[in-house]
Amino acid sequence: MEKLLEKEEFIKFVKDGDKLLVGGFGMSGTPLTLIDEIAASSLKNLTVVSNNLGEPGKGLGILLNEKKLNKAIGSYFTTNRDAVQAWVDGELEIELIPQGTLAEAVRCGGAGIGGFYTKTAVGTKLAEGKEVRVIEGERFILEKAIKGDVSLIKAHKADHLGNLVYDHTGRNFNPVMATASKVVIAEVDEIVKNGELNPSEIVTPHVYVDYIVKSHYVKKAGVFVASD
Amino acid sequence: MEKLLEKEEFIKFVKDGDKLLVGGFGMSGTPLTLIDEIAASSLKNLTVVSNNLGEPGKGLGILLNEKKLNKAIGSYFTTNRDAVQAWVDGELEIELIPQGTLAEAVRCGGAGIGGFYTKTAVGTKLAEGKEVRVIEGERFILEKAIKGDVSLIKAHKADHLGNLVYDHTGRNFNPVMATASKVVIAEVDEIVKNGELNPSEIVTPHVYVDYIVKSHYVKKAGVFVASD
Amino acid sequence: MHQIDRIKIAKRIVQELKQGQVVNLGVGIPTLIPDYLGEKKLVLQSENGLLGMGPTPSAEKVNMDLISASKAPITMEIGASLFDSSNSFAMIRGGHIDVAVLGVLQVDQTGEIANWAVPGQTILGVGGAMDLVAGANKIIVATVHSSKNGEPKLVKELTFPSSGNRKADLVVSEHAVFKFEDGTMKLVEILSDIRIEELIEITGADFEYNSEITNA
Amino acid sequence: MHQIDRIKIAKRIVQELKQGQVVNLGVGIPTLIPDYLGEKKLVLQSENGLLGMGPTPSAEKVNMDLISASKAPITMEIGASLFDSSNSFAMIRGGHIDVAVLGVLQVDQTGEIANWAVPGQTILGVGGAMDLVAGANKIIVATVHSSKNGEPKLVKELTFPSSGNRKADLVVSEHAVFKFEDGTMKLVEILSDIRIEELIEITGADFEYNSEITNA
Repeated sequence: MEKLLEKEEFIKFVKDGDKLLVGGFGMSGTPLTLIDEIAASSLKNLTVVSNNLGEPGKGLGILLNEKKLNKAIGSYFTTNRDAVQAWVDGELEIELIPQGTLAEAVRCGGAGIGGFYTKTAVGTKLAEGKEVRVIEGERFILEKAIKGDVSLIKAHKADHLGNLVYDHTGRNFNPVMATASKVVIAEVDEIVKNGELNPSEIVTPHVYVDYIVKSHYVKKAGVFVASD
Repeated sequence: MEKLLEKEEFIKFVKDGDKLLVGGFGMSGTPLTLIDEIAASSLKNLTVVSNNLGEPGKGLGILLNEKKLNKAIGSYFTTNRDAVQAWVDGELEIELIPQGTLAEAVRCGGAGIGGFYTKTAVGTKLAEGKEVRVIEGERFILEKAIKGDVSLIKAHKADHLGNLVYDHTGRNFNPVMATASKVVIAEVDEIVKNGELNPSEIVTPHVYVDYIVKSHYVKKAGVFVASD
Repeated sequence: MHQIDRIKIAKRIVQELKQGQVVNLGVGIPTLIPDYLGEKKLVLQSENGLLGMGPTPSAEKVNMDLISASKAPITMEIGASLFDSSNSFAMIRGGHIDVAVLGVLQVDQTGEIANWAVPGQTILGVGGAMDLVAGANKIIVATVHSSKNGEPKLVKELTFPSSGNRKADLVVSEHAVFKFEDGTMKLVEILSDIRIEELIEITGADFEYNSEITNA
Repeated sequence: MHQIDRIKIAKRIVQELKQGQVVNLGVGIPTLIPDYLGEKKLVLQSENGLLGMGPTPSAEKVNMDLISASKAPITMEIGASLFDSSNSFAMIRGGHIDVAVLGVLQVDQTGEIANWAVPGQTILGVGGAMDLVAGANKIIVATVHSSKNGEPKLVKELTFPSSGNRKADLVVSEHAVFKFEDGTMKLVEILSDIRIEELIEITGADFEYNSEITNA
């Protein structure tokens, strides 16, 4: 099956009200081209699961400013003042989850695990309403798996089968986000021949990737800028 | 800290009655040198957590025949008829766990997760006595994390810091076993200079590895044979 | 059981598999499938940590750290990837395998499978059987119609221990293909010159059928 | 707060860290530590997926896909490794980080930390704070003794939201070093020319001390 799509094509896999799992840590490892396309679409009432909401007017911050988002689930939104303001104005619902719990919950979503008991956040406000359980004398809270409708991820290289490798810490949440949605779209810097990626080095095996879109951003002085 | 040990030295980290987490799938990715040392020691009453107990008289099968083991926890023991016989004779306690549950339970042990809800084995004999929970309309059973006293793993290459890479499917359970014990000993085929392993390729980062022992086995016609 | 029947089952299952699908093959009859694919290319997953399993290597290329879940030496196809056991079973349990083709001891008329333990015998091996039953998107059972003792393997109710609540989708024997829908077993196709009365006779399970199939 | 006091705190914490230890440095004062290590080499973990974080690169080597958890460009030391967020937090939560050096809003006299939210303000960021508190083998708190408003940061009971039940081991301010043992805060060392009466006065928390330290 040919997985390569033009950037305009992937949008048909996203519906109003969908829950999107989006890779990235701040602006690093963020699918900028895919985000631009969603911003330019008529899609609305989306929920985003991502560590941050980008920066003001950048990355996922664009979707916020374009009023595409009803809800954001993640660990750190304070670096985008627009997100804070949208929350204050009642325009954006926010669910805050510790960063490690977020990563693990999405991993579980992709791994057929329903939930897990974690040490993190025991005895805090973020544990309110959550089941506490003592295992081997230690207290844990129950966290449920997170799954999405569509995952938007960013990798460095893909082969035509959809195997992925990442650029340094641009890896971050992308490999787990790739596992936990019905449809997974990977934006990549480069597409290489099948067999060019070392089997021991492949981080995301192709079973997880439904479609590949070539990025319309290029790196200049270490920062991605639009190429067109 | 220097992590490199002679094969005779690591034994001091193991005590009678310890629970050992041992990597390997059948004979592949098995720490044969470390097993030989334990077989030759005075250690006794050990519990082994490993997918199999090797083959008759090979790999972990040696520890069984040397009467080192009280209990084995794993997924598939029927390929070692000695293990079956020891169980029939009441000399070996066996705890059977589905292979994926075993891998996940050890991963949780190393990741600060107390337990997890899995779809696997729901409605079977292996779920008897285990809590069943419905999450999002689907039934799961609770499995607890597994931790050990000492992990014995096998990797292909280590650098002097203890970063590890594996040989093809010799990887198997080794990376998770490396995370879940107080002391982790890695047997390796080759020790390379620091910096020689690509940071993107390292499977087990050095924080998990306490000591490295050079293997006394060499591969001939694709099979490991004793070199001395 | 004649090898010719086992091959017939493998060949019929090949018809159910689509180009490029990600497939995990259990032990027994399923391992015959790669020999009868023809032009069809599958992506074979091996639960010990490989996606893209290739055929047996020549003797000089054997590496016993590149093996199948049955512990036989294998090769890698172009585009293969390697991972650890926890990631392999995340892939299986998380619903990322299109099809698991499994041998069974019994399958009941709702599609529930028994494929890991025999009552009264020592139960000391389960391997990845239950993970595959719980996780694969589609389960095809490959089985001869009757056991060595002549007892039906397609039964009303399992007398062997269940491998999980998740039901199979299809069962292929040397005599017939059945599908499971809404807890009911339905005859899809007859594969031998057996008459319907005879098929009912040797099949422990109750199944539905229509005259189009039995007269075909 | 004067930068000189922040540097004093960083330098004193360096004395607590051992060659080769795996350390996660929080935001604020902890980020000063790499500048005052002298000959001591640490292995720095960055929770966005790197073990073996090196110093800031020259401008022409900046790659914004090689950044710290504070989103600043970094380099890799020899022997560094890269991994995803789930594996990074498995490392943190699973007890594989020797020391976390954390800034705080408050720490109480039992060692419980508040470092993620201020009451009455919007609570929209937690990041990895709670994972580090729950998982690091040793927690060293780096904090100035009093807030900008002159209020004690070492308090009897937290008035800010807790970061978890797990207690800190040590707190270092510009005036003193305290350790937490069995739920009690104990003065270890005085770092300024402050008199003990004065120290008691500006410290909200109750602490034990002995005359050897106060007369040193």
